Amino acid sequence: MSLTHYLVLAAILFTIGAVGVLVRRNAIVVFMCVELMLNSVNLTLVTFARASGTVDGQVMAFFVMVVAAAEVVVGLAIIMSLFRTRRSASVDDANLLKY
Amino acid sequence: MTVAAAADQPTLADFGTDVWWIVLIKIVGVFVVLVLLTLFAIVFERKVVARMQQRIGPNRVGPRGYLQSLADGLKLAFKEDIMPALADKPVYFLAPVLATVPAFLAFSVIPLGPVVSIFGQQTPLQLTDAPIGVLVVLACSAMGIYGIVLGGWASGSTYPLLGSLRSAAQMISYEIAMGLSIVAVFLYAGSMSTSEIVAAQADGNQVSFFGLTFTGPGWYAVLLPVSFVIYVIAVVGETNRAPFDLPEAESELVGGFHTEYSSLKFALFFLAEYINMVTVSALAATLFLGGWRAPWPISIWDGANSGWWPLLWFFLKVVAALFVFIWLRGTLPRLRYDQFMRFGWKVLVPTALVWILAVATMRTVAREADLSTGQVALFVGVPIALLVIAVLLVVSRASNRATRIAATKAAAGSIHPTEAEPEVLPPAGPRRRPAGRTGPSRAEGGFPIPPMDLAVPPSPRLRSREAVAPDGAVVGTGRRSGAGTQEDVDD
Amino acid sequence: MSDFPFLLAMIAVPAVGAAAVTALPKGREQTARQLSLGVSLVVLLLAVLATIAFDVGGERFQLTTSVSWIPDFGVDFALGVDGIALVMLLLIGVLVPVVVVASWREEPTGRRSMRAFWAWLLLLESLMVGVFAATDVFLFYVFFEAMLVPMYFLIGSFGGPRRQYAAVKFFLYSLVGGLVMLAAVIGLYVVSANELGEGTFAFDALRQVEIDPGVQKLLFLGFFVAFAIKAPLVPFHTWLPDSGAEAPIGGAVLLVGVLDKVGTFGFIRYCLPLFPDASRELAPYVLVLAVAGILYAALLAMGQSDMKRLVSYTSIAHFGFIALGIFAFTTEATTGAVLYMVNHGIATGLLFLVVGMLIARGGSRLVGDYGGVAAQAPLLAGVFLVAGLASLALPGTNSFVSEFLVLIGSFPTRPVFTVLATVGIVLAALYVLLLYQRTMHGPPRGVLLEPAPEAPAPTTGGGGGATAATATLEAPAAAPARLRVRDLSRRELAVAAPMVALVIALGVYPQPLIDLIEPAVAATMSDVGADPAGVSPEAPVEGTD
Amino acid sequence: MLSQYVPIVGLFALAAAFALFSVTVAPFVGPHRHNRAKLAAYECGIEPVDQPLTGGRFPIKYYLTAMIFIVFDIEIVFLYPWAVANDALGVFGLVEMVVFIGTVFIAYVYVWRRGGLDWD
Amino acid sequence: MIEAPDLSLAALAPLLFVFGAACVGVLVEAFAPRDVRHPVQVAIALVGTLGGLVTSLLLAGERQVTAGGALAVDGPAVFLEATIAGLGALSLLLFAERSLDPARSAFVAAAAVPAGSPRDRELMTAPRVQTEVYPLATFAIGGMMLFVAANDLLVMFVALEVLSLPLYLISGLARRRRLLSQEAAVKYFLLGAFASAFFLYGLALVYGATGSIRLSAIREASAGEAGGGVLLVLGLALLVVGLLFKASVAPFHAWTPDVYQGAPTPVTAFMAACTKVAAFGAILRLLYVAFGTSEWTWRPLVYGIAIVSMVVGAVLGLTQTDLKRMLAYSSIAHAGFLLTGVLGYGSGPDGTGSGLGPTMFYLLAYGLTTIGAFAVLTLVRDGDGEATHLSQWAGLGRRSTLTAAVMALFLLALAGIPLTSGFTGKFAVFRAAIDDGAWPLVLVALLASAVAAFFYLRVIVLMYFSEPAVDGPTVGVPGLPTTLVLAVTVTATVVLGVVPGAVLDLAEGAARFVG
Repeated sequence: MSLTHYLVLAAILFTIGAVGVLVRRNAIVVFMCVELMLNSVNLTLVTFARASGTVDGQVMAFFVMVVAAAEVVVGLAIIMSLFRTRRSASVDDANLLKY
Repeated sequence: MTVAAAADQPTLADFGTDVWWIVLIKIVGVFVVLVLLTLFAIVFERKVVARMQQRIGPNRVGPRGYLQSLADGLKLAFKEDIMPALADKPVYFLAPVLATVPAFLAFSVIPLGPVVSIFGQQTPLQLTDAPIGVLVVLACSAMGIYGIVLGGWASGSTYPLLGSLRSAAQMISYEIAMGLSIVAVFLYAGSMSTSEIVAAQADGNQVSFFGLTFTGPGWYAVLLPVSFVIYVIAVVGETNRAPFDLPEAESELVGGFHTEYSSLKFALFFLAEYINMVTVSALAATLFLGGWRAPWPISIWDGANSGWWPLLWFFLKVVAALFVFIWLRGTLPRLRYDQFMRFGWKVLVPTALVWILAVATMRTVAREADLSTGQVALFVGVPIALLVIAVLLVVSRASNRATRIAATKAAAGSIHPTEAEPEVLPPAGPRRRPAGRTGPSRAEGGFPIPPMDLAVPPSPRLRSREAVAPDGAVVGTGRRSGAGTQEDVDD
Repeated sequence: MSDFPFLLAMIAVPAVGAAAVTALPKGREQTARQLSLGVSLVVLLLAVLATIAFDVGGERFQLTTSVSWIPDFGVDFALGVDGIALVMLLLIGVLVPVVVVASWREEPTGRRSMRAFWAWLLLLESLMVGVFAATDVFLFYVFFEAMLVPMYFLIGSFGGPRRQYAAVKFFLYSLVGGLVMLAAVIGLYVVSANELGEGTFAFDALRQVEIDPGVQKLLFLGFFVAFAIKAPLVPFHTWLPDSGAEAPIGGAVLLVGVLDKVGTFGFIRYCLPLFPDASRELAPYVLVLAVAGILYAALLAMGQSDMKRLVSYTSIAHFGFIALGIFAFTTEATTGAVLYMVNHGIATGLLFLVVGMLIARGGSRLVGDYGGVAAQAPLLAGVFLVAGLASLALPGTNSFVSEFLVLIGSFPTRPVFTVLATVGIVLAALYVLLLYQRTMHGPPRGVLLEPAPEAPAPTTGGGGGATAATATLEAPAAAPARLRVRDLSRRELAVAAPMVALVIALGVYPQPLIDLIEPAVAATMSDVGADPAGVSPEAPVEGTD
Repeated sequence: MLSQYVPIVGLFALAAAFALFSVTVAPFVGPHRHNRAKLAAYECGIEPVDQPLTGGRFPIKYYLTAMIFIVFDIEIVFLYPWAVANDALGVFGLVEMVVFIGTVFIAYVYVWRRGGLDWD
Repeated sequence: MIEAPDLSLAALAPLLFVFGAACVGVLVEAFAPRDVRHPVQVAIALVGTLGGLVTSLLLAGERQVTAGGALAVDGPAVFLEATIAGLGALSLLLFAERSLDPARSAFVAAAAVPAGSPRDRELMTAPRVQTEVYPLATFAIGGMMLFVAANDLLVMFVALEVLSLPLYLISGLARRRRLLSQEAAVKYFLLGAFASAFFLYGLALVYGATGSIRLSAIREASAGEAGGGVLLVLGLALLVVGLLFKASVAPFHAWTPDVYQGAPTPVTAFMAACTKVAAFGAILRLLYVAFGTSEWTWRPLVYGIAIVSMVVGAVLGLTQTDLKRMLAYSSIAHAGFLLTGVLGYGSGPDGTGSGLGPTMFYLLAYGLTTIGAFAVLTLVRDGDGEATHLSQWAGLGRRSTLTAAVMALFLLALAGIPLTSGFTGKFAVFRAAIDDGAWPLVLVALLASAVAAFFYLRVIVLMYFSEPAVDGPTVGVPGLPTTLVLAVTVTATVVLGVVPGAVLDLAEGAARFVG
């Protein structure tokens, strides 16, 4: 398997995540799609690091993981607070803010 | 590293080069070792605990009862396999697999011995190793949590769910402490490869203590005692073993996450737990107890660390560690959940962090300032220790402040030490003991008794079926007729 | 004496006055009025002194003050006047005190304090002075835009019933124009930076810049649109009737008398000298707009039933004349146009004031609600007549001189347009005289009648074309009522008298103004490269239309 | 390049085969004595209530613990490479790590004081 | 032995100050008793931000790359750091206002209590206040300051998250209309995370294309082979998308109105001012430093987006009936104007562009004005909290002349009327754009300004020329913090409009990137 395959896989994952964010309605699922996007980035980074023979990309992947974790903490807290009030995590139910 | 590694000490380059049949042999070997060790551990546990409790233990099946666990396993295979109606079928089905497989995998990087010759092939006694070997263990043990959580969740029942939640919370909590405890080992070994860590412990440690120079043991259990203690405590929690076996606390949760499992599925969970136990014991041996290398008095003998002998030392160490597990189970009562979590988060984690910093500081200072170990210990270690003690003192006082204040107040009689229960329900009728009667009641006397006129709220289902009693009083369960209130009136 | 920074003082004094008025405690309405009058008189005094200090034969820009303002943009706070600007300053100096006195008894709508009115008025004066005195294009633009704010509040807070609409319309029209001009201003800067090496906004420096004809046309259009909106040329004029009608009388006078002059002033000061090629090339189109404005506005004026709207439309027609004079590119015509700017300020200002006095009495802006006022209030009628005649440029009034100069000056170069424009004069006579006749003569009508106890209330809100005929039919029904028109009070006389005096004086002896204006115009004409030869300004004043 | 991981895959295959075989074969080996009670969720003899917890609320404490775990797990992610490379990093590495752990410690103290680590 | 990277503590002082204050704030939160926490937290946050402001001012003229090349301490960084710190301090003052709301604070007392529960109603009027917002906001400010100084994409990304995460949280902490606020937070979070994923993917692609994430290295790599190929351009586009989202530039603006409306007004002020500064700081650095040599790749993109943003902001702003939403659309339009300045990328070989100074000035001016505008919004209240519906503002000039006058000033500044800071800023960026030949863009911008002016004017019309509603809102008497904010912003709006020379000089002098 050449490195290109990894890149293509990462791109596909990224696209799946992006499409998921746009079409899914459950906030948690949307959020998981975002995480999928972040992880596809990790894959890309590691692949490029491999290609260039440096460890920079892998270090970056570390940072991305950290940030993703921080995002999880904050994001789940926010979604949770809404869920506890509304008993629903659907984005469609969050409809107070409109034009 | 200045390890004068023996010729048969494997290096990282030795791995991944085996011919396929050697690999196959090793794979099967590891598998068999784990299964056998499990069978042994179960019966060993029963016997040791029995001894501790002045019993004999299993003694019927096989010689001196040593085949008891094999018999149990076979029996389980022929039990009825039940799939609860509310279960999430695929997950319920796969959860035991998910728990078992990582347990096996974790053992793959444990070094069992030096380079030996198998059918003429020079190969290390270790399935494989990688620069990040220990991470494989950690990753696999973390994966095992999924099996437990999913198993509990997929059962569609209350107790397993609670058990799995507890188990998840507990395992991740203690994983932190475990993960932190081995940082110091990496710091000293300069590597995360298990075989290199073993190699790093090979030589005695040159310690010069104010002019006196002597060679101490190379075991990290000695060099890094705090890490070792934390590791031991943490892995007991990590493997859900007594006294930390809260996910399967019989008295609270029936069987915990595997309440709804039976037959071979249950057996797999059981297997996974014991394999995990073996794995962490083996890891303890590897990281802290010198791995497969012979302990001190034996190591004087030159041949002790070559050939197939180390396998013996290794398994002795593992069994010793297993004995500690069992010992703990036999002696210590189960902790309450809050105590357990508090211990993990508030004691193990900060201690580990401070310890890491202390070790790193000492090491760096020693290297940079070219000081001897003793000087470093005096100039750096002592102040740090004092600081840590002071901080711990302050923190513990601060954290108990509210309690102390409450205690003082309670002593002064101004408040009740515990908050009064909010009155949920009106009393069902006139009190059993009219206020006018003199003399202390038993309830006011000394020991607590349950209130005699306890009224339990009706369950929602009951309420939907029958009307509430006409006088508005709440109907107690179990006494659905008017007899209860009648009785009260009579008194 | 000429070292004294007159222009700066003329900007600063009213600004400080505005701040002082704002700072007055609540309820000191009288003090606020007196303060405003005092400040505006000081400005008038300064304007007169500045005129005295101005050397007619001297440099083009005098009384200059220049301080570096925003060095990064190459902007200087540069003030200076030529003859054209100076007469405009004089006009401001005269009109503002008059307006203050005229607004003396202005009642605030709602609970609003009148102090705001005085403050806005003074601030407006300050900014208007700034617009005419600026010799830095950026500074000019800043004053140009900033001027909108006080006017906006004057209209919006103190105007008539549809003031919100009018204020927003006024603001948006001006703002759009201003923004287009901003693009051109920036463009000018960039062009100058390319040409001179360092960007500048100084008018004198910019005049030297050779601009590529294509770019010139674009920049010209940028400026032109803004000015055409300001000095309403026909397709851009629709805001003025609304604003003029809804603004309080004082605001309307300043709006039409001074504010809109900024547009025509801008033509002369900026469009012609900075973009001479484009000006020459595009002049025919502008002239079409100008003449169309003269005729179209005059026709519309005749159809108006609202007096203030009517006066606003007359202004649009007059602005057509001014534009005609400017874009004829002869010294006479342009001098006439500048003179027209002053005269129109006085004449139309007076007309607005008189109409305001009438409205103050009757409470209605409709022509059809008035009639036979002259019998009860001869002074008012007299002033009205003077104002009306000045507006239609009867010989002997000030407007005549300027209108005549414009026509004489433009005829040699633009005979067709000039002939067409003269038709406008006839129409002007029609609408002014009709207005006068309907309101001042004939039987008493409309709101000026005290309703008889048993008679139905008179209809005040008659639609657009309440004609004299229907009004006369109603008159007998209200026969027992008597008129309640007061004649001019002393305050109103104080307002009208100086204006009437100016109308007459400038009609008879405009020479000093012409002397002031002509050199500046000549300089502009040489900038634009037009043929400076033409009929001399001392042309015999004879013949009427 | 990843040959040292191949044995792990082999072990995985073996372990997975064993586990899957076990769970698959179990229903066929054992007896089948159908009984509705066996299929009900275990509730210590009380009639089970429908799914009291799944789909409902869990104690917020579990969530908090998970969050704190993530924070510390991340800390460990950085500690491991640092520990391995500590000798090469010198004093600078130590200082960096003191700052890092100190920062995490601030968060830790905060969580502690605000009751995030208390179970009741 | 690995070499320790060079680290100039002096150059990092502003960052250290702010982050230090945030950490101290966290500790205070942990140890100080509840009743003294609020004043202490406010003091610490203010000391931190003002310290950041002062230290960054002291750094003026610094030009160096430090922290192993990860941070650039140059003119733009220092100028924008100072701007963010100053604006942040003002926002924190708004946070600290306690005398306006009968509930004593704009922030919910306990965020964990579900909205609408009995406990929530009980806490609504309790004197308890949320104090965690101060450390959170300070962290966000620190992240923003890091964002504008980041000289490498990874640091930029980390800073992006450091600034975003606290913002997600505090935008969900409104004391009143909690559901609305929580909803805003969820939307902001999901879309924000989405955008940062894009940024990240862009980072990865750029890394793949150039082998480095250091901006200067990217510049060299992209200069080398005719722009660097598809990967680089794609990466650039994704990076820019991520940043434009933060800057709330249409068509990446979907979150802006919702979040601006739902978040507590002080937070909205904070976001509108500081986030915009930070995001544009990063955009400028990215485009000028990393992609300065491959200008052709981003110019058309930015050109088009600027137009879209101005048009969307101006046109949709017309239809709004809520003041906060209206200001949100105004901010979208302003983002378009700012992009006009970004396009004025000039000739300088070392990243100096004629658009840099003006854009920075615009950011400062806009930030001050918008904070002021939102501060006024917090003053106008009815029984439900802030009265932000347009109809409720009718006749406000009668109820409180001063409030209405201040608001009118801010609106005029937003509309870009001369003698206000808004005009100076607009003039500066438009000049830069025209200088660079972007004529049509500036014309569109001018038209958009005119359209936008309409909705600002509508508010003024309502305030001054309409009759007050019978049961209209009351105008609260601001406490010291809000008064201070209003005083500063009003002064700045006027001063930057009348005598902007000094600040323009500062911005112009700072407009030189390093690296």
